[in-house]
Amino acid sequence: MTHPADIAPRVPRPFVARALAHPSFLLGGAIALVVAAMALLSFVWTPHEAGAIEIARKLRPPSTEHWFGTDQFGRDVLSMIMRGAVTSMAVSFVAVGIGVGLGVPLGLLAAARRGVLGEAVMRANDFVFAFPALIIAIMLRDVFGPGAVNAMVAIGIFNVPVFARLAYGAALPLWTREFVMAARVAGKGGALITLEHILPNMLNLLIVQATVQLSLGILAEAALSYVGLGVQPPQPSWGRMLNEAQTLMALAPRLALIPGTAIVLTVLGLNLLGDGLRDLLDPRLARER
Amino acid sequence: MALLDIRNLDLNIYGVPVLRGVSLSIAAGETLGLVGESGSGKSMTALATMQLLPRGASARGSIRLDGEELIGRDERAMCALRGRDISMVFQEPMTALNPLKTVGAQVSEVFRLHLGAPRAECDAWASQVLERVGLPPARYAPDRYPHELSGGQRQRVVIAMAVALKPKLLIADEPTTALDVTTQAQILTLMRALVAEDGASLLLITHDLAVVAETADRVAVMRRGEVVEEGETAAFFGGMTHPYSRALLEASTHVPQRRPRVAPGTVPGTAPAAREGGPILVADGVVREYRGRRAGWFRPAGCHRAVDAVTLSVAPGESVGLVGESGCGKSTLARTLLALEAPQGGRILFRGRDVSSLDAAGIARLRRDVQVVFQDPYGSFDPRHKAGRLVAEPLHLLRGEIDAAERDRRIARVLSDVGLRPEDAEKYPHEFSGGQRQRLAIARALITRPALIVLDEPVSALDVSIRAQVLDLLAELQARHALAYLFISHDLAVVRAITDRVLVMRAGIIVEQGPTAAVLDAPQHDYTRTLVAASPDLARALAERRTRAMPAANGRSADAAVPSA
Amino acid sequence: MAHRIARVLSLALVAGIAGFAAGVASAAPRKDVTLGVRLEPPHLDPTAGAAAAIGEVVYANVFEGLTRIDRNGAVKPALAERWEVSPDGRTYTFFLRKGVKFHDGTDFDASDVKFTLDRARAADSVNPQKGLFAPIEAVEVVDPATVKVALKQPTGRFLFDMGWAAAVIVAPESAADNRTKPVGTGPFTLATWAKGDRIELARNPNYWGRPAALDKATFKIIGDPTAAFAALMAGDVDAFPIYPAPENVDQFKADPRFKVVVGNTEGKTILAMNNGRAPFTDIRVRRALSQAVDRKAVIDGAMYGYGAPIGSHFAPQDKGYVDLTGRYPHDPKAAQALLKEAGVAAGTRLRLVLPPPDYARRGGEIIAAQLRKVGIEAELVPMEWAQWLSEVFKNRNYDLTVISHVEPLDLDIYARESYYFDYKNPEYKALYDELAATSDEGKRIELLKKAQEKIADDAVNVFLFLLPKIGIWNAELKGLWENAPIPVNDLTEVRWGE
Amino acid sequence: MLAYVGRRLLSLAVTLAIASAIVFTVMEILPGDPAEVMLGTNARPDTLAALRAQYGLDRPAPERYLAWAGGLLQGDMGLSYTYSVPVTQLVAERMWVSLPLALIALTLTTLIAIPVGALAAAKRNSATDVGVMTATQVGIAVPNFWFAMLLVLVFAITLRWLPAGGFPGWKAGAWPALKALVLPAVALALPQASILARVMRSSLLDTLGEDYVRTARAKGLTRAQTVRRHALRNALIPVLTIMGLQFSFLLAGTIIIENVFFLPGLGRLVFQAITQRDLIVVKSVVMLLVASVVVVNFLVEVGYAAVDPRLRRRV
Repeated sequence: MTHPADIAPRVPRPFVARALAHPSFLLGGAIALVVAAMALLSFVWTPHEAGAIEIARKLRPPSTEHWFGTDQFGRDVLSMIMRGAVTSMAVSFVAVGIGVGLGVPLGLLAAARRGVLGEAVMRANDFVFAFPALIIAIMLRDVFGPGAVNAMVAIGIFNVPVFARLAYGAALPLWTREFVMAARVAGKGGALITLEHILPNMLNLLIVQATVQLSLGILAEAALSYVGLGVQPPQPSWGRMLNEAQTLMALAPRLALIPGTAIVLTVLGLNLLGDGLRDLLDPRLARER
Repeated sequence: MALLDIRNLDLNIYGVPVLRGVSLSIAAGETLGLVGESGSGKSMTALATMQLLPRGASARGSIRLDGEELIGRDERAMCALRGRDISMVFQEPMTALNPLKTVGAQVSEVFRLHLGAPRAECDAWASQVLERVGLPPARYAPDRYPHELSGGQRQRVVIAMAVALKPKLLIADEPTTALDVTTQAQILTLMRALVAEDGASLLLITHDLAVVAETADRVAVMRRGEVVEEGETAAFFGGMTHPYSRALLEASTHVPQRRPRVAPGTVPGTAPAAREGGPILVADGVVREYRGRRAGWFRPAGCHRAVDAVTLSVAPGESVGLVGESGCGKSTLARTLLALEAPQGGRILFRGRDVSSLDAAGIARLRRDVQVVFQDPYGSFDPRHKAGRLVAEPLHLLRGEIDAAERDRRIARVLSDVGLRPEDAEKYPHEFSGGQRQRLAIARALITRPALIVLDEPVSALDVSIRAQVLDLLAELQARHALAYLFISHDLAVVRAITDRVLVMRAGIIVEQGPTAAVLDAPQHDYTRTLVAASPDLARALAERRTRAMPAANGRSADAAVPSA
Repeated sequence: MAHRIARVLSLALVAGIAGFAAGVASAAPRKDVTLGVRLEPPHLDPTAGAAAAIGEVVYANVFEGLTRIDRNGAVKPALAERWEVSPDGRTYTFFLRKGVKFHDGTDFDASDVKFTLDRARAADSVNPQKGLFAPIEAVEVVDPATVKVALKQPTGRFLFDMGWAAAVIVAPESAADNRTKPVGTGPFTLATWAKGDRIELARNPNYWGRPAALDKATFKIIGDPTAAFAALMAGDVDAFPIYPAPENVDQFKADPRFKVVVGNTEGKTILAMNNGRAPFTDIRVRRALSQAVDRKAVIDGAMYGYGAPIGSHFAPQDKGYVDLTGRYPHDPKAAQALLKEAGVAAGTRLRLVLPPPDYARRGGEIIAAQLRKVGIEAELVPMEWAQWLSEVFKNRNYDLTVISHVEPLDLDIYARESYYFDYKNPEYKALYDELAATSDEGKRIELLKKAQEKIADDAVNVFLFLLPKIGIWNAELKGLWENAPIPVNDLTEVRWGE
Repeated sequence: MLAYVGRRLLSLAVTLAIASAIVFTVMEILPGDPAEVMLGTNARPDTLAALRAQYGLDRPAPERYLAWAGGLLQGDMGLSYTYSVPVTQLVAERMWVSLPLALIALTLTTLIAIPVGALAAAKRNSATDVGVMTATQVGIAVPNFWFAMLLVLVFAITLRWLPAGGFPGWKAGAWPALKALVLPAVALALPQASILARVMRSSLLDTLGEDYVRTARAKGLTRAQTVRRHALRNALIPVLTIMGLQFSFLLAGTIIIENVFFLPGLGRLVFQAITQRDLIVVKSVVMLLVASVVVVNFLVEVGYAAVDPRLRRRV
């Protein structure tokens, strides 16, 4: 049948114009920007010294001096939240970096070579998937000691198969496309074709997935820190703030509510951003898969 | 009074006008052929009649069935009408059936829905209808799933659902376009017989004038959302008035001007490659197999032989056609000949040398001399690169030999060769129309100045008018550059128009070959005969039309194809 | 917003409490009790595992020793009715109670005592406190009701040691299965153990002594402080004798349904320094740290003010205590000066290893902040027990750690060779050896004082506070221990209010 | 079909064999000694050695691996160091918490997600749809442990309707046991349900765009009938895939949630076992978890065949 798309004149509006009219992209982008700005600002300024312990002013309710109050050690919660954003973002970004850096080449290789190698790469990925992530993280902690690097590695490891699968899944149909065939007829080899045609055509997909993984990374970092596997004090972390707030739930629920809300908002923002990007970045290839 | 009466139908989709003042009518028992190229609004007219318009559509005007207005009709009432009074057959039989329900159940559902009869009774009726469309339950159990049937059989199931309740109006939207020619003929015959039996009206939507000439009582031509011409079939073909109709007819019967084939090496001014004597490419008993799934742990996997001991050769300047229905192995053979896949048996010789023994430089030489044009004008370009870069891609084979200036010169030259402007090099593929893209694809194939171009269904995806232009271009280029073509197609008319020699392929085997005119005019092999007979042919259809009474229904034999999977 | 939620919440709590109080009707005294415990014992054999959780369930309830330690930390007779010590202090003769039966019906006699002591001393012994039995030279069964124990040298605290959970008497018939099916002589027997949830004890009808007032006692394992809070508030548990979250104590104090008893333990919480490793080989550095740490802030921050400050490795309630808390007053400036003098550069990085308990994790964070003020960057390294034991305790691979020493009267650890804080001082060793060989009470006290002062002088560790025993229980419940000289839940005297 | 199942089973076995080797090796590297944990700070070297000998920890690693792996094959998971009971018994006890929890959570997830997703798809772009999409977007962003804390705050501490943690055991009666599982199951289910509802919605939307849906409409089925009779089952196929994947997330989630609620389940068992260096328990339970993920994914694949006749013959 004739698709409406064939009838409607295709006049792609400029990206910026479409982006500015996309509500979830705008909202998501705004939230992500606020969090990022907060994180950056915390390097030069926080309302109080982040993580500075002063027992005498512990558990103060919110006031003009401490907007979000103070915690059980008298630390300013707002400053901790601001600096915690740095931790969340840093861990998540590096973890996604690990996933992209290792996973995408693996997936591309598997798709370019197929056969035994491709099969082996994909099997290895399934294998990582089957392991309970948290247990791996605990063991990593016990072998290497807890800390930000560990959290990055632990989350990164589980990003590898995600990106490998994505790259493989996206590359495979691309390899059967006629323009790839044409490139082969033009005498180009697997590596060159991957670089010139396969990778650029899955870039949007990767960007969208990276945004999603970024938000998952923030959740994962929070979870790891919550069970004591993430970054260590005095480096503030939203997840650890939740952990510390747990016994104070009856006394000062705000200590649990504030960092939790920060996590939810950040993740929500990134997810909205990802959804928006999915819509905005050329969706043709994604649909054709 | 007309059974279906469409008056001044305007249709907008998200504010974009799609139909403008369309007026059509179909009398009871009449068949109306609705013709037009893609995007002309044929399908939307049909969907408007069914009141199954896509999201964002708004219709104005009037559509009356038996005098009753359909536009703005209550959805519940429309549901009662659909499938009982009007029904529809769609283009793509492979996806038109629910994969998770048996065909029997899907046909039976029509009865259950509209008659509310008990299941057993409906199932029995369903069996009867399936028998009527040529799927006798004894041979094609109704508890089969769609994937167990071939495309033609599936289309029969869709037709069974459509005619189950003997509707007053049957709408068929390109019902045979997705089918092979032989099946296409059977399905058309079946549909003609069914509407004749039931005295139903038929709205047949197609892009193929030959089909219309064979089937329709009256013809309407649509273009850009408007009906440009309408008339009784014979009169229509006799004296079209609208220039567009005429152009359409011209394009449908178009035969490009070709210079007579010349012996290799005798034409002055041809490319040097053409003078080297001997065939450019030879396939010698080529076998290409795909491993099937293993049947068991200890049994070897079954093999599917896509190409079975095929021998052919292409001489310089020659135009060879390769004809066959979908799945016969044409494209696999093409990929093997292009050295994109290695044959499991036999040899491929490039200028006398076995391709498997070629070194990298030899392969590069082969690629320079043998280029390719694919079917899909949308899929054969990386959407992220500009036309210039895309066209120049094969120059990768000449790296080190030519400089940037030469590269730009060549891009400009091939672009103008194929009728585009050198400035078009700065555009992206989506800025070109389908026909222009196919020109780009040809330009890309030309840029290394090859001796042979493999054309894999190069015009199948194009509308008739564009198709004619591209065929003209191919003929002209062949003459100008002394190119050899290996022209792969399922369309006999196209092959007849552009090739000197033709090979007919079926299930991996070449069943017949010879000079094109000889093979197509006097086929020797049964299969070729079937193929030729089944191919829609406007001239023949018009001739038959004059002498034909309504034929008896002979659609009771199911098509020969074996179930897939 | 958070503030308002907190207010709403506390209103809700008050309302709930009122409702609860109204619902409680007075009836005949209950015969059962449910105690909350934080940790589940890995198994129930105190002679084969060090976990305090084992003793918290079975000591004095299921298993009994020759002697027992009472709620004040004093040695009392148990299975040994009385004893005689030879004048040279090397032979102990225990006169056993008669008519005592194990839970499985077998008789208790001298051979069981010999079996128990020999088993704990044997080469393949897995007794966590094997050291307690090291002084024993021989065990001799005189008659079924008399056992003579010969020691290699006089051991002042032998009777006390025999009162530990690891020294309870077991029977040869059942010893191997005690981990899952404990068979002792105590007033309670094990009824059920729903792993991960609770352990139920039932009254032993054949008990030799005064029968327990309770028919049934349930130890409910509630690891989460929040759940502990909720369980107490909801009345799911009658008592939490060792309540894990000092932050909630004020809420219980304000509630008349509960009795909050803050007692003491023997848990001397210290910031241990690796004396064998630079910069702590230098006494000035150790003293600087002692001055850099603000004990009060640590107690306020980590323990919400509960916990008595200590100035040496000695619990204030124990005989011979000297208050040395003023020895190194909090003075960051002085500390900084001392560090400078010792050549410790500002910004020196040290590893502060923290085992899992809250006091360590919280205290460590506060201490790190205090050290930062005097120019020492303490990197916090949290560890699970397993790692702490091998990294810190065994391999001494650490700079600083926060830990609580819960064994009573354990000044001996400062005299041990290559103990984890690696304190090597021949003077102290001589002092301790003298103390160990002394039985005279007055002399002992004098020596104890000297030892405490010596440790404090040398600033072996930074002495922080005594771990409090925060007990919270139903105001009607009587007889639970207020202090914890050893970590146990003795139920023999527990009953519901008269 | 049988051959396919056989082949898959073989690869499943290979996967598990490799997994066992990895798990064992990781355990070997893990610092810390179970005997030290058991015997504490006053333990003497000879006591530790005796305990290690009792556990067989003094034997060489390959021998221990073979003994352990061989035992696993016969269904013998060894004897827990800390608890001194067979690991199988521990696992069996804990399973009665974890499995019901996972099943309740999965049921909740499905019961919420499928209708909600279907509703949103059927009423595409309506206020309902927008509401569902917003709610699920938030649901995905909520960390389940935080949600668990909030549930405790509201339902356990403030309202006191449900326990804040712990598990009374099934012997205490089905109702108290279920009550203890309600909050953890809800905490686990919410984020998963959000994801699944979105998958369901987009899958159903995709399906509704299929040609056969149009065919069904042309037959005279109403929109609702089309969704019910034709689209729903087709849309469930991708949903099934996601549910298979979610099972492993659910397992991971169970570990955290069991620790938040102090439920004596498998997750908590393995968590404690790691800290106590009860390595035999860790090894065996991790293997069990890996196996269950692998097996569930296998079952999901076989499940496709049940839903989709196209795969029945081919697989």
